[in-house]
Amino acid sequence: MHIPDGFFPISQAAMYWIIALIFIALSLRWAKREMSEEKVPLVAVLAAGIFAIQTLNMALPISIIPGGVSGHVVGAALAAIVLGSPFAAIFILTLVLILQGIFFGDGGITAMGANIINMGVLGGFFGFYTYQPVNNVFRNRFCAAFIAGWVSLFIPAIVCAVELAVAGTLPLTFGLITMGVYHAVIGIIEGGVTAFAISLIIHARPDIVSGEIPAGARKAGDMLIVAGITIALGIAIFAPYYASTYPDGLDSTFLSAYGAKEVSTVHIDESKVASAESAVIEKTGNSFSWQAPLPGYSLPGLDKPGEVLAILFGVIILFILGFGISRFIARKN
Amino acid sequence: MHLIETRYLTYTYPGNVTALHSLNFVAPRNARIAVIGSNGAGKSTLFKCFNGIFRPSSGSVLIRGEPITKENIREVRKFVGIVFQNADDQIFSPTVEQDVAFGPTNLGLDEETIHHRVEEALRLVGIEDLAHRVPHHLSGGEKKRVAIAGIIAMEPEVLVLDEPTAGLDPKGVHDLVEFINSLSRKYGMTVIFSTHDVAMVAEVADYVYVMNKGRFVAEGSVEEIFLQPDMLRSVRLDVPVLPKLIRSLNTHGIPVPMAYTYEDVERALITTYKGLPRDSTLP
Amino acid sequence: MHLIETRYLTYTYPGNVTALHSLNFVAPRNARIAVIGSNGAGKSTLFKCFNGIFRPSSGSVLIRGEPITKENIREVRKFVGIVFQNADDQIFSPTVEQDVAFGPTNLGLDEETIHHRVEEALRLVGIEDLAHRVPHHLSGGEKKRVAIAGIIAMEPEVLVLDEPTAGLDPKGVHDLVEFINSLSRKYGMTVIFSTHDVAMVAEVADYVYVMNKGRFVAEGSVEEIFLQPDMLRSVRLDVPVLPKLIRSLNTHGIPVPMAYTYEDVERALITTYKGLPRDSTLP
Amino acid sequence: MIEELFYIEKAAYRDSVIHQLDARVKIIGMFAVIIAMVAIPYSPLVFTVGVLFFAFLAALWALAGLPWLIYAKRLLMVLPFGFFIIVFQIFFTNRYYPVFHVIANLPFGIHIYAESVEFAIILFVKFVVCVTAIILLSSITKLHDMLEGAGRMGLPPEFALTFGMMIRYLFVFGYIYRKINESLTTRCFDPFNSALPYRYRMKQIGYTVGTIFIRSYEQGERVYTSMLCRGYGKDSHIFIAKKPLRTVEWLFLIFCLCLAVIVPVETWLTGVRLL
Ligand SMILES: Nc1ncnc2c1ncn2[C@@H]1O[C@H](COP(=O)(O)OP(=O)(O)OP(=O)(O)O)[C@@H](O)[C@H]1O
Ligand SMILES: Nc1ncnc2c1ncn2[C@@H]1O[C@H](COP(=O)(O)OP(=O)(O)OP(=O)(O)O)[C@@H](O)[C@H]1O
Ligand SMILES: [Mg+2]
Ligand SMILES: [Mg+2]
Repeated sequence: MHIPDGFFPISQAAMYWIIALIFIALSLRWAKREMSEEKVPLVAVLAAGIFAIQTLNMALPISIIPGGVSGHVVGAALAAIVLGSPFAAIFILTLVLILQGIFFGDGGITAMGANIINMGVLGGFFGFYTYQPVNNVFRNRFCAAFIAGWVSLFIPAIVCAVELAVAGTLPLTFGLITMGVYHAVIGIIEGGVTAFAISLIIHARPDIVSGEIPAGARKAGDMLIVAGITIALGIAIFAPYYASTYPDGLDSTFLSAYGAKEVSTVHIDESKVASAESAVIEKTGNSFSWQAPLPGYSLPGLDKPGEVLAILFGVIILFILGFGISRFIARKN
Repeated sequence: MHLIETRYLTYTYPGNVTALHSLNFVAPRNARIAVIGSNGAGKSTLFKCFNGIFRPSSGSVLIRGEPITKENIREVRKFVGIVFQNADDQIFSPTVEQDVAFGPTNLGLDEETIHHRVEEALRLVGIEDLAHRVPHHLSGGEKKRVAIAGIIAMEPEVLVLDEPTAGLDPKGVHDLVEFINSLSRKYGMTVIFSTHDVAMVAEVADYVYVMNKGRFVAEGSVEEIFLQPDMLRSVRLDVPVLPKLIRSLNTHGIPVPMAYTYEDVERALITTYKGLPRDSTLP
Repeated sequence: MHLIETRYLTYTYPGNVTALHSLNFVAPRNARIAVIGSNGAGKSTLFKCFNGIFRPSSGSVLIRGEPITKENIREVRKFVGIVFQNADDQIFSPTVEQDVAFGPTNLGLDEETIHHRVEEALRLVGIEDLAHRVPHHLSGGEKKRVAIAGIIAMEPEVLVLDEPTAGLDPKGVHDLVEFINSLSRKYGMTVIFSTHDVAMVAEVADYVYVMNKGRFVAEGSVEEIFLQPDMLRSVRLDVPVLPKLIRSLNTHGIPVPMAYTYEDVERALITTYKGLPRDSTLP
Repeated sequence: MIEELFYIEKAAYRDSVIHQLDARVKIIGMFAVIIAMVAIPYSPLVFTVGVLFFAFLAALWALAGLPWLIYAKRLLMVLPFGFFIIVFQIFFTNRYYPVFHVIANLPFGIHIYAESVEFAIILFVKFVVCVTAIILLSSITKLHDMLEGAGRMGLPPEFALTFGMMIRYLFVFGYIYRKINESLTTRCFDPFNSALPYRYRMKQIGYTVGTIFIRSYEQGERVYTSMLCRGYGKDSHIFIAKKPLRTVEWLFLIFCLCLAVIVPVETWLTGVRLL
């Protein structure tokens, strides 16, 4: 999921950097406020730990997906849960990504903004604000950590595909399906690792985990957040489906005819998507001909990718609103 | 056929540090072998060659006469169990029981066998009562035992211990020495261990290899090795304090017969003093 | 006025583990004090109270007669230097030189003084030639010296060493014992150390505290402590092998006078066996 | 990757004219090359500029006296994700070309387009030049120098401090990780062993990660304690002395910046196509 340099036009890379910088500034504020003198080494050690975890990719049973991209655990949810703040995840992931980008060339310099947004910001926020409410509502730390881990990997992967599609360097449908399917599986590993790691840490050193809310503090509005996340996820999962089926009834049938048979392998997926697309192009004679049915929901000039992007942004805003409302309610109580 | 044999074993770390130079090592059945040497002599590196964690850069490692290959590596690891120096590296489950079960589970045994082995291993090292504890909160000596139990549960025929007594208190050392000796005596297990504690060598080992800078500079029975104090000192080691004392008494003209373990030394001194014939038993 | 004094010092870890129970400890000027005790007795915890890393849960710690406060804590840390058990915890800079300079730099000294102190410290522990090496690639004994140099460079008046000989080879232990004794002899430094190695206590200490489960169960001179073998055994410790041997000879009716260090024991045995008067010097 | 870090450091510890340059100059220089490369629009212009930039980087690599094998190894290490995207480009159309010409027909109605192949090569050139710049940068600059350089250029002290500590821990971590890995293999744990239940394998990986975490946390506590013992406190920070650039360094910096601007502009003006 580490996007290299050269896959974004410079203008978009700069835009992502600007957004990332805002969040980095916020995370710095967190660091100044929360990261007391004693916590500096702890945070550093956690950063080193996340880095180490990301190197564990060799040990993961990737073989369950034939071929495909190499994937690894990101650890954003873990960082956020352990340190008790999504900004901690942003802070730590920024450090990790700088190290990876500048020393290994894993993830680009210009693309680092986008990578920080995907893995740090989205991973941290979704990880943390999935874990807490789910834990509060269902009273199951293990499940909460699992779901948080899964979500914190899956959402960034989807967003990553959308970003690349907006940049025009990865066809949307193909990107969504490959990235989505692949990271849905890697997400299980991320979720499992997060859940087992959290349960071991809580078992062995309960004092480490500061993301724990004292028992009984079931917040009003947690349900709202859970619902928000569910909607976000639902749309994220259906986005590729929507994207692939929308264009043309004929093509979608064509696609699913092939798709139904061979969901298991990534490569075939790609090929049928390609064929679907090319069929569309041949029919219309122009690759830009897909028209948005509801122009109001799309970003100008971005057509199809813009649409999905708009929907995703909408969901995220919805989610943040839901979170804000729940916070507001909680404060009143 | 020896259980473990190395022939001209050489190992070079990726950074071009040659840690082992052409070693010939032999571990026969039911032996207790000590490998002693200063810091950085290469003891840990040697041990890691015994179960295929490191592949020889040249030379070979034979386990029951056969070289280690991709095919038999699981067999080899089952056959040669290594307990590392730092118990913390070896313990990664939420409870002691789960940790001990880790190895047998990986071997693909069925649940009943696993359960049986875990119980047996815990009993053997004497920590049945710790089964459901969190390993992180145990004391140094207890952690060490958990680490050993984790290996014992895989029922290896050769047990390799890297500095088993480091950081333990005297009672812990004493218990561990007893335990190692009982493994060899009762179960006929072959035990190979490294240590800096020369006094322990006299209590536990039958045969000693002395390492320095990746080479064996001497090997032999405990007596043969401790008869060479100059060699030992030249490799930053020393003769244990008791034989050293007897030797110094000898040079002062007091004819105390040489002895190595505490009990033997005590007897030697008493018999000498009382002028009794050497082999008489004490009251 | 004592350099360090604790009064009814009690310390409870956040998880409600009371590691120290009402301890009274005194370190006078130019003393060499050993704190011995089994694994988990609380030695490391006690040491961390000496320079304000842990605040007493009750009771007090007085440094040169004054309690530790926010204002004087830097002074205290300059005055009491602690070397931890695991050298890796203490070494974190890219080169040995930079690591040793870390303490003096934090004290806000000027560059020349820092440089001078670093050189002096490296010379004192005998590792001038390692100055520009990367600490991660040093051997166990060398790392230990770097850690000690890092503390010495701050020129503390009390040096606290937590298990300084753990994991060192016999030569390393010997050198360290010499070094500690020279610090006390030449520089009049007060040295406090913990260890599991009772033999080392006889060689280095003037005064001994015996700890068990967070309490002092005995204190006194080396002789006084080692005269109580039952007490020592009850707290998982033991009398060093040499005094133990002499005691056992005594019970067998051999009148060897009690001695603790190797040289004294040697002399005692020779005089006894040769029937010489006790205080005569040997040829 | 941690193992790699050791070797990268090793390359950085060599000595050459290039290695001796100030870290700031090297960072800005390489970033300028990367940004220039990324800024060029997706067009055949990229080829010429890419080749010229690559020649420049290769010259620096040679000047630094570094073995080419290191470069090859490190390039291979980071290829996968980018390569995956690049390879699949040839089957798709994109918005950067108005018309697409099919050059090959494959089963399932897949086509390969001439324009898409060109686009894939453009991406590849951009990707390789950028990665090469990074590999060069990290092979000629020590981690610590780079941090100091970044500190001098205004990296927030919170980042600088944490980053410095993180690098310190990474090495200790490398050892922890290696040891845990060794004891996992000693006890026959193989995450790829399909005979073991999937959940069990995941559980053990999770526990391993948790253990690495706990050990890192405890290590962090201990290191911090020992720092306290050596007078570390509120007012102590990574002390970064002012260091003016030498003339050579100024020249190098100006050269890099000019290169980053002039090469693309000149190529655009003259329209030279090397490929
Ligand atoms: N990963 C490594 N890379 C390079 N060199 C190494 C590595 N590990 C160990 N060495 C070197 O190999 C030599 C032997 O190391 P080893 O750990 O086997 O010694 P040892 O006898 O076990 O020492 P100790 O008693 O301190 O445990 C040493 O010189 C050490 O510096
Ligand atoms: N961070 C901690 N939280 C809770 N309890 C702790 C902590 N550290 C140590 N303890 C407990 O405090 C007691 C004393 O520990 P301490 O480390 O001081 O022992 P020690 O005498 O130094 O042992 P060793 O010889 O093994 O180093 C032990 O029972 C230990 O379990
Ligand atoms: Mg070793
Ligand atoms: Mg201790």
